[in-house]
Amino acid sequence: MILTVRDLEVTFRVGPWFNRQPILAVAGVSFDVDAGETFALVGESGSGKTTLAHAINGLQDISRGEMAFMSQRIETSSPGEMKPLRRHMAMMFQDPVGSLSPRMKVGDLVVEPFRIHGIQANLQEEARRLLSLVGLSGDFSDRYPHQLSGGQARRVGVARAIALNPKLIIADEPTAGLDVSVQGEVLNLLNDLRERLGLAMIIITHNLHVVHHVADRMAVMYLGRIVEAGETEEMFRAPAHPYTATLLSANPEPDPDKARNRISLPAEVPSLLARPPGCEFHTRCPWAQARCARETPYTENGRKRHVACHTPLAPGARPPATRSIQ
Amino acid sequence: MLSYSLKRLGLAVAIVSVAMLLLFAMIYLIPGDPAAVALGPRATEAMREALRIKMGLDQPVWIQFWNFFINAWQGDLGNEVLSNRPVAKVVMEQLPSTLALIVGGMAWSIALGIPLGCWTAVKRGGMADRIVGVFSVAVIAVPSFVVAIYALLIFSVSLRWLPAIGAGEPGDIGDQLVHLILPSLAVGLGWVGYIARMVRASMLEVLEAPHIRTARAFGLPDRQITYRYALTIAILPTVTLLGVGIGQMLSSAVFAEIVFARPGVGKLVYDAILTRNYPLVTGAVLVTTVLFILINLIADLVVGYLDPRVRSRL
Amino acid sequence: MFGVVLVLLMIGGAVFADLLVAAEPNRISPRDRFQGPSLAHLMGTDQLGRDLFSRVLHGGRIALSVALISIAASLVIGVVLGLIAGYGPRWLDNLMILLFDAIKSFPTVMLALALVTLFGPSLTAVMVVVVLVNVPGYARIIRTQTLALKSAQFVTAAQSMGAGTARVLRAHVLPNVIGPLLILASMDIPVVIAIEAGMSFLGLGVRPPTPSWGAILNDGFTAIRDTPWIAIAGGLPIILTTLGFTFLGETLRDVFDPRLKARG
Amino acid sequence: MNVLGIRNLNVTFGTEGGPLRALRNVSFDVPRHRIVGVVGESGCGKSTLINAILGLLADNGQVESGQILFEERDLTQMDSLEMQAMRGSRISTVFQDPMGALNPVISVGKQMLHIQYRSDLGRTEKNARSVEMLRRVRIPDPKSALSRYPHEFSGGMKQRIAIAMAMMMEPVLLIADEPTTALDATLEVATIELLQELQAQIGCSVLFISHHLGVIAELCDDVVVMYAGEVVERGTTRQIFHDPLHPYTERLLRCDPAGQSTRTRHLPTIPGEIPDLRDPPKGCIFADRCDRRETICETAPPEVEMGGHRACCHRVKP
Repeated sequence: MILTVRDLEVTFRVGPWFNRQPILAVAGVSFDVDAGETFALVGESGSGKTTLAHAINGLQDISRGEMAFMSQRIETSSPGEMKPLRRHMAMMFQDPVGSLSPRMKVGDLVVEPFRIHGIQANLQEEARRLLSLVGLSGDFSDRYPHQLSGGQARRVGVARAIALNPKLIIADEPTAGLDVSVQGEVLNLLNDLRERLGLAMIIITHNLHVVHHVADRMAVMYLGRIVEAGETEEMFRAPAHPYTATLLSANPEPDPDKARNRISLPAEVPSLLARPPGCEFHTRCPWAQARCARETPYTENGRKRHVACHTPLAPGARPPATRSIQ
Repeated sequence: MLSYSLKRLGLAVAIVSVAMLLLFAMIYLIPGDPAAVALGPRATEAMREALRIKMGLDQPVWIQFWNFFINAWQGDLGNEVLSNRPVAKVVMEQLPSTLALIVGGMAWSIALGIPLGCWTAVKRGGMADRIVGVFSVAVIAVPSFVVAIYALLIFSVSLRWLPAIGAGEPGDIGDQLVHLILPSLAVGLGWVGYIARMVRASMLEVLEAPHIRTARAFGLPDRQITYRYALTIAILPTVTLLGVGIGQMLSSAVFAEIVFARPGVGKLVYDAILTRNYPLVTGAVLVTTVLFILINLIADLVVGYLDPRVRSRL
Repeated sequence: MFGVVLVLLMIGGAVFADLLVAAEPNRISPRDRFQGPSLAHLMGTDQLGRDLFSRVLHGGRIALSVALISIAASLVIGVVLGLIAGYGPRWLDNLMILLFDAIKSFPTVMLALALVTLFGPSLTAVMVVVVLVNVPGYARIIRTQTLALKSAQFVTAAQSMGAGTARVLRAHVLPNVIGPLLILASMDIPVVIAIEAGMSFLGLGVRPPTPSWGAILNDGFTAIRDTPWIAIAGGLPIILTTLGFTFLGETLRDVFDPRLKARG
Repeated sequence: MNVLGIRNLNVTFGTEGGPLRALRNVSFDVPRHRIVGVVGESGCGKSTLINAILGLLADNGQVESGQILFEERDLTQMDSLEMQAMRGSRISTVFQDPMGALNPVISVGKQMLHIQYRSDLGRTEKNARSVEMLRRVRIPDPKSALSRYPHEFSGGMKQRIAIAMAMMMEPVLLIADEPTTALDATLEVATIELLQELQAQIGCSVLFISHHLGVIAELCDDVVVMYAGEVVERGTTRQIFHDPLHPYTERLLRCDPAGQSTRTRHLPTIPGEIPDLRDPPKGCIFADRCDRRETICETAPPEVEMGGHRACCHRVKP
């Protein structure tokens, strides 16, 4: 196991000083990532998946829980202790162009990790090697980020992430803002590198189709909690949590004749400032029962498949015609 | 809105307090003995000592500051040296004349600046836009005292169209207004340019916004889009800017009052410096500073009222 | 273009003042007083018979050096304070902003008058005023931009790679905030020239007989009804220089940062 | 009967590097009561197309030739006042970004009132209509929503308000520019269902622009595939998705990971980039990225029709 996360909580404080309100952005999350494995965190906006990634990298203070990377605790590490850890844990951020420093040239950007960690190397040589690894010619060294297309900028981001041969890459929405015909290039590149370099990956995304093709295991997040986790194939075949089932059914497929057994959700996503009691999904869940509004479903934190629901769905279950609670 | 207003008011009080602290620090750091300066060279040591005690100069610094602070908040700025009248009273007597000058300057800048800015934004890229652009930059660049002297030279000395000095006969509004034209132009001319540019820039920015595209896509008439949908947003930064502008006009007013020999706070301070009347100088500085902070507070509250995004903030 | 030409003329005039006119700026010649413009005295002479053209050229030195020195000082102090406020802890930021706002709430000339009263008239006092007036503005700009960049993805990315505060500020923040500030500072040169001239006009800047545009303007103002050329000689270089630098600044801004809007 | 007919439309932008030919010989129809989807990736000219139809091209853009026939009248020949009369009454639009599409300082009710400025109804009736429209797009408490400002609504609600505004004047043609792109998946499907429902009730035609193949497949009757400013293929949704003729369409469909039901570690892609439209190639626009390129592809391909299914490719034989 290269990364373990246990009962992680991140709390933000919002509002004026005389009326600070705590917001639980990540509310007790546990999972493990094995060496060489791809793990996907799936959720819609506000599900806390990006905050979680920042916490793992030590960019975000946490309010509770434990994290260990390569057997070293993250949350208790000082900035000085964190630095060598970060050498082995590379991050890729959502915006392909925005995550590159606008006044630095590509050649300098990809070797930035060498400079930060004070590693002696022929930097020009390294830049050329890294760019060719991600399929960019050496000419790109002299370009600025704004002169790159989204796909090219993403490749530069990948080159920088693998610069120091990390053990783990955390990729936040690696296909965001890219055209369909380019998305595949980036995913294939990540897959290739993962196999060649034997690194583990955490992919954070809202795009389930992407997850299907790249992830070994996945976890679905809702309001800062993992509601279901398990093997990707298994979860696609038989989603057990109503939210997972909804997400899977909400993804339109490019086939006009495909039967659409869509599950539509009443109501909007609740505010993090007013978390519903009981099961937090019950305000939108088509299967919700009286019990769901009162009792919090038990969640098991382990490596095998787990579901935070009182009545996990049978494969292919359809929502009842009327909700039993309003 | 209430919470926003209270917060903004609290901030204004804090800024005034810090400004008082800074002013006190400056006075305290004056080289020399204020009592000696105030009494002149012929005073005896006993007289100086008596005045020092009267002025509280024998107390520890923080007590001196606390007294200064409390007195200032209560409107007591001490007495001036020459006639021993309360500084606050003397300054307040001169304030209306300066305010008239600033209101005049604002009138110029708003009446010319906003329409010019709007017009050039709508007709951007054209000849008129370019001419107004150069004009704006030019009037912003040239200092107000040069404008004042050249205006005096042209309109009063050479052409003899307008009076050169004074504020006009007391009670005769018409005469006072005639006397106000040149000084207020000197104070406000640069701000015509500032406001024209600001309105133009924010109009152009707003006209690019997606919601303006929506309004066009719904076929709303151009006039309504320009004045109802764009100007109402573009005017907000200009209101804030006007608040800042008052401060600069207060500075320009000093020159205008000296050049045109008008009564006012600026002339008062200038004369006080020449006669080394320190309490009057610091008192007048404090009054104008508080006035400026107050005007900025009002400008921010107006913006808050006009912008529902601010208005609804908790 | 117009701006570049004017600025070059002014700088050239100031640097080569001694070569351009034979007359010494401070040589008093009572016989020649109050002479109108002529070939011998291009701009005429003043109440002491000093050659105005020579005084104007030498006045340029004062104006330019005051502007450059005080702007450079303001820039250094402003950038450092702005970075501290923007990247430092929240309470320090609030405290510094309060201080900046308080300093900025003194009307410039009022602050100048107060300081000059306290410390006596001198060029140093003028420069202190300029620094006091400019630093809060510069620091605020740097602070706002730093705050915005603090949460920019490329800064977070640098932190995620293990970059410390010093490297983040030096390699990722400063290069992105300094450009716009330099352009704004170049546009402040005419403002500083105006402040120096204004203080000297009030007799609170340079000590006589040092030539300064503001002092010449004051000499001219005293005698404005009879000998208007002295006032014109004092005002003209102020107008031309401020115009020149302003147009130059506008051009610089359009070239380097088209999106930077007129400052509020 | 067609509501909208685009005929050989050419649009050019003046740029520093020379004229950029953003749309070249674009032709397609929007028949009455049908939903036509325009699909394409970035740089295909989708937004230029919308702006050309609405008469809102940027200052440096110009319709060089061609016609935009709306109810038999050519929009390219109309002056700005005539166009203004069309927009909002006969043609309505929903834009991509729900956050910025509404004016932040004018209340929702006032904005809905302003849109009805052409109507003879009184103020109370107009407001009643606004409330009715907001109710139909399922805004909770529509009456009080009138006095609220855009920032008080969530992104999904703002997009529904924008749809209510667009549908309020019962347009003949609704143009929807990526209306669901900025929304989460669960909100996306809800918005599509809402659009379908309102379209059926009002009976308008819809021009639906999207890069999302799944959304197009689900919502549209006909599909127009655009690439680098040209229409490369058009037909019914079934024709396009089940029997694509143009190599670009075929490969685009293959690229979509949603289309791969079996798990693969290697996703198909289209290597290369779109050509520089300041100097577009003489022949087929897709040739340099096409894996079935032949010598004949250096000449411009004709549009070939087979039972209403048209494609611009030399390989397609009628």
